[in-house]
Amino acid sequence: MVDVTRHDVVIVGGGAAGLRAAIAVSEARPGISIALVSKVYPMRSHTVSAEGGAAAVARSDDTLEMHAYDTVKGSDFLGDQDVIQYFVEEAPKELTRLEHWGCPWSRNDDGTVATRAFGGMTTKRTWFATDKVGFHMLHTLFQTSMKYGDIERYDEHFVTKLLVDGGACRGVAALDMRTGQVKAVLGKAVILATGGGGKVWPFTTNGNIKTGDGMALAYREGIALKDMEFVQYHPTGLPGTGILITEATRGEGGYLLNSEGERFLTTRDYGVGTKAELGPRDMISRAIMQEIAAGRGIKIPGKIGEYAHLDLRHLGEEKIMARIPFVRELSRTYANVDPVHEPIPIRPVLHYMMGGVDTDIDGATEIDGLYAAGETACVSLNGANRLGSNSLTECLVFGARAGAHAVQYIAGSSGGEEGPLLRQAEDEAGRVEALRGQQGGGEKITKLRESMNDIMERGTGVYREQASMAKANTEIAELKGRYEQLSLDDPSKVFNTEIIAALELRNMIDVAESVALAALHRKESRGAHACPDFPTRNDGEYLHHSLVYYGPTGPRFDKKDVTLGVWEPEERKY
Amino acid sequence: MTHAVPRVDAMKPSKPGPTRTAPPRPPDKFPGGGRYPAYLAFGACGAFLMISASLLTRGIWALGNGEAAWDAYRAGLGHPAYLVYHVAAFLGLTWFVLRLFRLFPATQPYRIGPLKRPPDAVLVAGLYGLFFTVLAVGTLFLGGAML
Amino acid sequence: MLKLEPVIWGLFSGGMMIGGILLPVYILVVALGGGFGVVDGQALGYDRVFALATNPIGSLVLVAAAALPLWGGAHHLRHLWIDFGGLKSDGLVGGLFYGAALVGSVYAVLAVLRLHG
Amino acid sequence: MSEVKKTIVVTRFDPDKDEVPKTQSYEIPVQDDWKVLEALNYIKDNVDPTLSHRWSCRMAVCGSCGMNVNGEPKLTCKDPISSYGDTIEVAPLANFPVVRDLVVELEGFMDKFKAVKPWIIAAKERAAEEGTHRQSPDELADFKSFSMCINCMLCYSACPVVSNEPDFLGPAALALGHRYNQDSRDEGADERNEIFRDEGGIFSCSYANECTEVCPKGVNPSGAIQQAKLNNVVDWAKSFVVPRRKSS
Ligand SMILES: Cc1cc2nc3c(=O)[nH]c(=O)nc-3n(C[C@H](O)[C@H](O)[C@H](O)COP(=O)(O)OP(=O)(O)OC[C@H]3O[C@@H](n4cnc5c(N)ncnc54)[C@H](O)[C@@H]3O)c2cc1C
Ligand code: SF4
Ligand code: F3S
Ligand code: FES
Repeated sequence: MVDVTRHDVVIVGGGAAGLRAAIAVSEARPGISIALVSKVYPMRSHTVSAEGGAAAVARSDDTLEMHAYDTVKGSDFLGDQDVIQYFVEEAPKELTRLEHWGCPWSRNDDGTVATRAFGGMTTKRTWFATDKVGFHMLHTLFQTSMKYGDIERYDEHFVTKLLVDGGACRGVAALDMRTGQVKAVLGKAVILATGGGGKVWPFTTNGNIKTGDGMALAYREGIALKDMEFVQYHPTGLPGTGILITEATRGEGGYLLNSEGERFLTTRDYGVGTKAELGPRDMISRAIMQEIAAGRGIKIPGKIGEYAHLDLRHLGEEKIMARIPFVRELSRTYANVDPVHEPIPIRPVLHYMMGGVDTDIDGATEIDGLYAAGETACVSLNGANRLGSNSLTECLVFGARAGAHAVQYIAGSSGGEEGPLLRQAEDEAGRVEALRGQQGGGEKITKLRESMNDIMERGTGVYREQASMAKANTEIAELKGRYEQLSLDDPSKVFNTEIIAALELRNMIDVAESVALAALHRKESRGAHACPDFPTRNDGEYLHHSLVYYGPTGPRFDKKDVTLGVWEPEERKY
Repeated sequence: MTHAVPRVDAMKPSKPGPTRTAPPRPPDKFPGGGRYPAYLAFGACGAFLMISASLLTRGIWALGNGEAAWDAYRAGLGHPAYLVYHVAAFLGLTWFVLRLFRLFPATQPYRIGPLKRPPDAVLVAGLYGLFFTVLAVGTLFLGGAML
Repeated sequence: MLKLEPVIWGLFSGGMMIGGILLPVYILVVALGGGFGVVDGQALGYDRVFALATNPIGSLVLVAAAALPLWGGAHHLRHLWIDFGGLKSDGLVGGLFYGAALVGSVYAVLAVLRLHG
Repeated sequence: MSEVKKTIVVTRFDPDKDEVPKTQSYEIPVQDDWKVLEALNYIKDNVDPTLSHRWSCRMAVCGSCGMNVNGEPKLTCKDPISSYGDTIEVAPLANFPVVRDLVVELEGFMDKFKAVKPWIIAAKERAAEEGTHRQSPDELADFKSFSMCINCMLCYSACPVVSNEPDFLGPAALALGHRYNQDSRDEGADERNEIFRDEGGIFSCSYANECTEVCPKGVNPSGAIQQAKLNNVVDWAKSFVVPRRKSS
């Protein structure tokens, strides 16, 4: 028999979205019992690595309408405008709450919260805590969450399956990494907040844990993954490791240079206009790739690939240390370059998934009682391209909203029988047990992961050719077959990280499958999805969200309308 | 790596964990490696503080007993054992104070009252200066060069 | 002992600083200078030293130099004891060290007071 | 890129098989710009998939990859492999019970972490509509450095008091408590100071300063604790003049 624990709300994920949801649930109804399940201790969640900032209107020269319009335009008109409207209204309140909880926001001399410029935003509206914003937000949320006695944590528990019965989700099966046992954590509602899946690609800013688990969990239960073709390449990652150099470097005045020392965003037309380095990420990443293609990339001796330079020298040591000290630490430690004296080598790097579990504005999914928020969800705030610093705020705004709605939902739900859920958990325990140390057909995790990375890099990079996308689709299907032949080496129970890697790999392959299919279907160029074969946007045929459904024999494609409102699509020029 | 005797309960959780754990080992370099000897020597200088302060008290007491007792106390200090001890104590305490002062700036808050704390180098220089000034002036004065 | 920690620590940190600064002077001049006979006998003669010690400032300096370092020393030695695994006997050993510091401090104060008749 | 062979000596422990931890050596090719973590990942991916260690961000901010490397607590994703010779010993953090291989038991730390009440304590909760507090850059700087802790626990691995006093709250937790005490938005200092003065609190710290020496993030827990001690002495002295506010 599996161990069973019972709660009211089960939250999967202890990043910004999961923690915010947990606090929201606790505040909405004190005494409610919350399970916070996370595969790492919450303060290790990848929110920790966000550097640049979180957006919300704060200055008197800014308006909610401007923030909304920037976001709509940034999304290449694929964001839902009702969602965006709600988001910009809640954003200042959420960041203020975080301030009340102790977040060490950087300050102006008069004691008000300081804001900085960010790509695609018309004015300074990105709140920051030097350049460790995600770190400070996450730690503030985690520490504050400890004050709420109703939150019971299941740290280092890896959720392997959603327990769904009678069309409603009422718990999860979680592998306790410490003991190697699968437990059933039951609740009347479940909120997925498992973050993104950058590790599907080889060169990414994302940490080891970002394997798209929540997306795959929902996908396998029949929920659509929405807008998966839109993955964001951040213009400035360190060569080799992919470690992020935040956009705040450009917000604070940094330049991008090519091998000729030319500030190409100002001298050539890449569509960013006078915004130059403060253009949106999709455009700047493409500009760098084109510079490299035109032979103006920089070669680093002994390394593969070519790069551009991010020059901060003119900012001076004092400003660098006051505003972006972490960038200096990272450049020194991981690129052997001191930005006070030398330009930093950078290149576009996979960063963020605009797509995710299809939810409505409340975070609700197609399955009753199942919610999703944060990077794992696609509430359609970001459309085809996210504006930097909107996503941390998104985690708060929609984490809170999903939490509040989950509480409302359970007030009206009568629950149901436990039997079927426990049987599912039992089956899942059996499956996990069989996988542990499985002597399969000789396929190895490392090999498969490399193949997947390779397929996705070739098929869904900054530029996507029809042929390479089609190839990616067939290759991913093949990979699924090879996964069945996986052989594992570690039969032990306690803290077996090999089986975790195997489970994560399966999740990533599912995510990859949905990305590849959605990408193939979008025969236009919009936001982060740039197809040389169809270089322009085609609102007539493609002003819609794409949906990919799981199927035992292969994925199924569908689409869904975009909610317009105030702003009709127009050409996206800066 | 040679590990000293494990201390079984360091960082023990309040509720025992669900699987058996290996007991913690003390810091790998404790006590003989890394920076530990300096720290332990620093602590051991406590002995110099206690002994020297007691000897000083004995002197004051002797002073209160009159000239003969004071002279006897002073003569006693000429004993080789005392001389050896005092050479060691002098060197030990000087090192002790300098280490203390070197570490001191890092223990100070960003602001002391309304004032921002001076740069570490300035603080250290000030404290070293204080020590050597007191030592020099005190020695000259007490030693009779500045009557 | 716990409730007294702030007091003891106050004495201790004061003791480290003051003891550390003052004791070397005493050691250098009286114990070593005198002991090796380098310092002129006159300077450390009874009359001069007595006059210095009974001067109000001199008395204060003496009390500080003779009493406070005891606390600094006791505190360090107690922690050294714990560092080598002596936590179990901390009550006893710590009590002994602090007790000694207390006795020593009283003794030092008395010794100085006595000079004033 | 030059590649050389190095021997990585790793502590292994599987509680279901091993009575006590043992070591296992791996001779692997390493690149000179690697961090120690990359060597472990190389072993995990290519040589021995049974090796267990924690890591995630590989950019020195998530705090999961702390281990003792050649006897010194290190953040392995930040620790250049080129700073070592041909043989590198990687062991789990000292002063922690070991769960498996390089994975240590964190629950004891989580208990201590929570014990210092690491959240803003205020007499009255503010509504979002009331706006943000005013906090000057100086007031921010009063606590900012102490808010930089990534909970990597290197400091616990180095502190001699942690080895001997099971109840010692330890450097990171005490620094965190102090961080909130120093925050102009917080009113919980009296409450926390009671915890600070209690058994295992700030006065157990013997100022070994190892915590500050090994901290990869410049948190300076040693400084935080010494400041807290002084604040408590002042607080104690003041309590004779003004009676202390009763905490709830
Ligand atoms: C380097 C970097 C810099 C960034 N900078 C910025 C920025 O400046 N501004 C901005 O707005 N955005 C930024 N972003 C994006 C933003 O940080 C993320 O989108 C956001 O933090 C995601 O938060 P989350 O709560 O959704 O997920 P995460 O923080 O990734 O948390 C996911 C949680 O889910 C848990 N989990 C996952 N899978 C499982 C499972 N199977 N079982 C149990 N638990 C599971 C994990 O343990 C973790 O607790 C950045 C992203 C990166 C990578
Ligand atoms: S204080 Fe420093 S060493 Fe200790 S846990 Fe925090 S970051 Fe790590
Ligand atoms: S190492 Fe330990 S003894 Fe104190 S100064 Fe740091 S906590
Ligand atoms: S892997 Fe995150 S701190 Fe090292």
